[in-house]
Amino acid sequence: MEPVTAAPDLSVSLGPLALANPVLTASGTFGYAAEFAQLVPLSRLGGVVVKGISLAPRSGNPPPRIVETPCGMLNAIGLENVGVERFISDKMPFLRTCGCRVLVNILGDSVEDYATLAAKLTGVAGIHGLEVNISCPNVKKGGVAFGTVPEMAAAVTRAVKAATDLPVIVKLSPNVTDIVAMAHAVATAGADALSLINTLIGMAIDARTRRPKLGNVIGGLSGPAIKPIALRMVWQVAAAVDIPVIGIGGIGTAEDAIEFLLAGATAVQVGTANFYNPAAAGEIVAGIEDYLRQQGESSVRAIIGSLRLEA
Amino acid sequence: MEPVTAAPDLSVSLGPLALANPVLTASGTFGYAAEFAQLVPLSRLGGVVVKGISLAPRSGNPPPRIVETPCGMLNAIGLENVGVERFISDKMPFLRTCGCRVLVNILGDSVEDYATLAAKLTGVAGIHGLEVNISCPNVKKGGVAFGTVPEMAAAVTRAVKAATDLPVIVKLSPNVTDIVAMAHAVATAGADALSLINTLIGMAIDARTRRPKLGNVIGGLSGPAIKPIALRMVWQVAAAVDIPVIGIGGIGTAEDAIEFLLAGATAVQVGTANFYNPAAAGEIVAGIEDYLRQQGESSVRAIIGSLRLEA
Amino acid sequence: MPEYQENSIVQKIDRLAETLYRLTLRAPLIAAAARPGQFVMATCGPTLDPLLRRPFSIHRCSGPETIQLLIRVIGRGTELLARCRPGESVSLIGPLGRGFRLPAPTTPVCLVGGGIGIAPLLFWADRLDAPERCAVLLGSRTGEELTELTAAFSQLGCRVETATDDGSLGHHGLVIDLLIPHLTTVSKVYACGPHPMLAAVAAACRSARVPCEVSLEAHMACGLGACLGCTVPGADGRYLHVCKNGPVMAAEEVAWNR
Amino acid sequence: MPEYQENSIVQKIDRLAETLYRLTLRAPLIAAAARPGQFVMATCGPTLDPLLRRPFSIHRCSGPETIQLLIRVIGRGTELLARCRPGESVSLIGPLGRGFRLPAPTTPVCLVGGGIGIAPLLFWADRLDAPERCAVLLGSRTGEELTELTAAFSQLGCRVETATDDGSLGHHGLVIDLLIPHLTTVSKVYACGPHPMLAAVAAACRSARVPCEVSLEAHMACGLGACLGCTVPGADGRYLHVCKNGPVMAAEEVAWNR
Ligand SMILES: Cc1cc2nc3c(=O)[nH]c(=O)nc-3n(C[C@H](O)[C@H](O)[C@H](O)COP(=O)(O)OP(=O)(O)OC[C@H]3O[C@@H](n4cnc5c(N)ncnc54)[C@H](O)[C@@H]3O)c2cc1C
Ligand SMILES: Cc1cc2nc3c(=O)[nH]c(=O)nc-3n(C[C@H](O)[C@H](O)[C@H](O)COP(=O)(O)OP(=O)(O)OC[C@H]3O[C@@H](n4cnc5c(N)ncnc54)[C@H](O)[C@@H]3O)c2cc1C
Ligand SMILES: Cc1cc2nc3c(=O)[nH]c(=O)nc-3n(C[C@H](O)[C@H](O)[C@H](O)COP(=O)(O)O)c2cc1C
Ligand SMILES: Cc1cc2nc3c(=O)[nH]c(=O)nc-3n(C[C@H](O)[C@H](O)[C@H](O)COP(=O)(O)O)c2cc1C
Ligand code: FES
Ligand code: FES
Repeated sequence: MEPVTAAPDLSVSLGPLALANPVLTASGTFGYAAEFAQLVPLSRLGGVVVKGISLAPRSGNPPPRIVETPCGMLNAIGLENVGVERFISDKMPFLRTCGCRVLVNILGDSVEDYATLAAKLTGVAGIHGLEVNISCPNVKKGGVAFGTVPEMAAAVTRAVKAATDLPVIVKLSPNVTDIVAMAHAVATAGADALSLINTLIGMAIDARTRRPKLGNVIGGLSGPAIKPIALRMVWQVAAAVDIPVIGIGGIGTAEDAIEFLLAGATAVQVGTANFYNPAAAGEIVAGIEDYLRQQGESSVRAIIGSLRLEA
Repeated sequence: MEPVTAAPDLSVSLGPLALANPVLTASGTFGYAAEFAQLVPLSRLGGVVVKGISLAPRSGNPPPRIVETPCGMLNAIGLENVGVERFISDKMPFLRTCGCRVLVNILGDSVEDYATLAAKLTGVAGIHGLEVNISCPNVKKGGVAFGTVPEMAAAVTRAVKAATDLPVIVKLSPNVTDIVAMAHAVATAGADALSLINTLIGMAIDARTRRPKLGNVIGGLSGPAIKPIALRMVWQVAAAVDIPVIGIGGIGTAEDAIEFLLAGATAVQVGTANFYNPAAAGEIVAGIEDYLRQQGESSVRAIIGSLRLEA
Repeated sequence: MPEYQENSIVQKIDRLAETLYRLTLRAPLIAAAARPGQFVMATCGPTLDPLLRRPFSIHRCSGPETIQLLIRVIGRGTELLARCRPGESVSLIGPLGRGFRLPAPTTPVCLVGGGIGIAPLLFWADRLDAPERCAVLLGSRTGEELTELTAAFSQLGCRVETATDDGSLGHHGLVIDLLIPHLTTVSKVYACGPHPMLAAVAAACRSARVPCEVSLEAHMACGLGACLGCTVPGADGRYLHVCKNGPVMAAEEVAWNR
Repeated sequence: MPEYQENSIVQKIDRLAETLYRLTLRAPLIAAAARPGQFVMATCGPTLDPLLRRPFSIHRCSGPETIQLLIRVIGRGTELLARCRPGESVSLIGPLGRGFRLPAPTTPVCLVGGGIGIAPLLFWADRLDAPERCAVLLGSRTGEELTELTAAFSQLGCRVETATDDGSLGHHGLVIDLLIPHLTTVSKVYACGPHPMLAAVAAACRSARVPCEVSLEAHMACGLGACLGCTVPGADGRYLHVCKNGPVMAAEEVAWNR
């Protein structure tokens, strides 16, 4: 393979949504983008996914909300957010100026909540797509998470699709026996793309005080620790569905991101890495470009799913 | 709380199986104990669980079989083992001398395999219990892992219980939506105790060669990275079943082990830590003793499940 | 306010006491922008474990291009930082958060520091227009920890009083005991230290109707207001985020009883 | 054979070339028990990342209580080791595995080392009864890497020949080229280096009917025969485990074509 001298083409499409490059920031780890504006050249990113938004504002869980774990962290933020009205009035003005795609992560307690949210966000200038967080409990079904039952996940997907003409990405929970079954259900229900994975449920205890380290007792595990699990799930799902997949989980370097692209992801999201290295997402864009040159590829699309399994 | 001066009582019972202390070594990470004999005072351990044994010898997966990941490792050993006959003739003689409890981890392709194995091991001098690894594929059911379907797990448990009068511990797979449902099924089927967790399914890719890093493409994730997930599952299961639970997953220090005991585990197993620190299991026994003194407890049984949830 | 991700270079590391270190770092961008009470998020080691940055107050801007951190070794991250050697680099993000707000000109103020909470107060004393108006009350377990710090405040012209748990230096007891007599004369109190100390200071100031600012701690993932992890309960029933609403807050903003 | 988990103390660290370091470690138990061809499992850093120990051949027992490792920096673990400073400790497990087996007395032998594979050969040459009977053939990318090592073998009385990829020292080409002429005279060949080099050496020895021992590499978790991770395909269709069946094996035990 010859080194290529022209700048490689980094653009990808998530169904109807075109991205300048495949690197997004993950919901809940990048605030509403303004928080990182001084540290990250936002216009160089493929896009940002904002913190999960609900209909009403939520104040979230009692502290402590954050615990470090080996190569990872647990969070039990409890979906604190400003609510959809204030999101549109207070946060969108900055987001419209940030020069990259803006995806809004939405969450609800019921199928109707999701649909209402989708409708409210549709037509708001500067929003390029919705990401549906189905890791939340369905209060009408005894608190079982939408993302653990294929029918419930499909119902949310259908409701959101019916309520909006924006591209709809459904974000899968990894806390399931069969991630492929979840992906199938959601794809069949009309999702334009999938993103995975959300956090794994974990826990930490303070031996000295004998108390949970999180106010909420359990929380979501993220960071490099979960990368091998995320990569496996993305590989399984990308092989099984026809819609694009966004890989998420422990991505902190270009090499990490490339692993996900090779496994079949069309794009990636950088989450926890934004905390320990705000420069990560930008470094990943540059690193993918370098990799493509080294590998003699003129487009990032050429490496998507190009994992070699033959001996 | 007053510091206690008499040596705290470390003994625990896994149903019918009494242990001098709650620290075991995990299957597949301690060979047949002889491999560690020069580095670890075996008689100081609560017990050892030997590498998973099948009816016929197995040669395992093609290399590479091991990949390091952030604070963890993936293994795709492929259940290489000497088979039950050679295990009894070649490995048991040393195991009988090691001065601690010996548990044999068994695995099969069918319910019958498990039962046959249990029968063959019953009555062999020096074996104190069986640990049933149900993370293996059921070849009669299209390769779905026994440990992901409650009915299949229950069937294996019943068959093993019927074939032996040894204590039967069933080892749960974490790759499920509802670990409590699995635990219930297995407890109801007659298991004397549960151990959890086995490895999480993961994957790693070499970006340069675009190949999987494991010969088997996917493998099992273990080590400190998975500790928060394991602890959460142990806490959920210990609260839900009446039989003793053995906590496994990323335990490398006394503090880690104590977190599991507080969450409700009656004993723990040390796995991957044996590789990076062979002294770990011994250090954990000593560390639990120190902790009990500091906390003014005269018995380790006093701290099991003593997590404080009230504010 | 400007924020930077800057690779600082360790210039010096002094061990002030058993578990207390002072790190001098060349970090020109952060040094130029820093204001007293602000903090940095520092990477503690070269690998992914420990994963998260650690928050540290800016102890001093010791030159136009250098900052100092005062570090108490309590766990893995601070242990790794204490092993740094000159020439090595430490990635910093900063300056972050809201710092101390100026008191009325020329009125007497009290700075109250407990343990490692003394860290941000030196920078504040340094920048206050008239250090002579500062009574600096420092509390600590033992006198050893206070020797160098007392000297630094005295050099600035502050009046320093000390309290130690073991009575090895100054008052044998709590720093709050030193504060009470001052409350009739000072126009403002600035406090940083363990939560129970801050609660006591806040209560005393409230009774005496003296305005009080406190610098709080919380576990942080980002330091930027993005993760929403660093919550403390606010007096109005809402949650405050230490990294954005603070770390320095008016004592009455905080719900002390919860 | 005895095995120890020993906290060794770094005595010296020499940089021999751009990415090549020699670590001298005080490890009395391991030094006393070590035999040429054996290896140690070393912890690379103070935290859980990197998690696993790294295998390194024992390069030399440089005194009764010290061993040396020759370390090529290729990744995170070796990078951390290269940053060690005298006085720091490195946890070792060893001596591990099967070493080189003695040749017939007084017959001439060849030691063939490529790149970092040279590491175990110095210890072997050191312990061979008559070093004069040793022809040591060393290959490397550049001459810089070989200067110190050549000198060490020469000092022992071995005849050294070198080959470099860039022709900067000795033969411009592969070390296997140096071996061919010796195959008519030597009674045994000992080789350590990259897999393709070993395959070529094994093939040449097989043709010439010269017995050959090779030291292999595989990713290892335990080094103790417990994890079953360090597999290479054996000639008999079964898997060999490098840490127990090797690292030194007879060339004919290995399935070279797979
Ligand atoms: C705004 C602010 C300013 C601070 N200024 C200083 C200072 O100037 N000097 C100093 O020595 N310390 C300061 N601290 C406390 C310091 O951040 C902790 O001591 C440090 O994070 C402990 O890290 P560790 O890895 O050694 O401990 P570990 O206990 O191993 O840390 C585990 C996790 O808990 C977090 N953590 C533990 N203790 C604290 C704490 N008290 N506050 C916040 N997070 C904590 C760590 O950041 C890490 O994520 C400050 C904290 C805050 C929030
Ligand atoms: C028996 C034996 C003896 C060895 N002797 C030496 C020696 O004397 N000097 C020396 O410099 N190197 C030697 N090696 C190779 C050395 O172990 C690796 O270079 C080292 O593990 C790389 O670690 P890293 O973290 O820098 O690299 P990384 O690539 O970051 O390591 C990632 C993982 O891959 C493993 N790995 C990477 N390369 C190798 C390899 N070639 N062999 C085995 N595992 C590998 C690491 O152990 C680790 O688990 C030997 C290997 C074996 C098996
Ligand atoms: C502090 C925090 C908050 C998060 N909030 C959300 C959220 O609001 N909605 C959502 O879908 N995912 C949320 N996530 C999950 C991340 O978007 C991402 O899926 C997960 O962290 C795995 O990626 P990572 O390992 O790169 O962090 C959150 C993660 C963290 C760490
Ligand atoms: C190399 C390796 C081999 C293993 N082999 C087995 C096995 O044969 N049977 C089994 O039930 N579990 C096996 N396990 C799983 C462990 O017993 C343990 O459940 C898992 O590693 C989690 O614990 P840890 O994080 O402490 O390693 C193996 C794990 C490793 C790392
Ligand atoms: S630390 Fe992330 S919001 Fe404050
Ligand atoms: S490295 Fe574990 S068996 Fe060889």
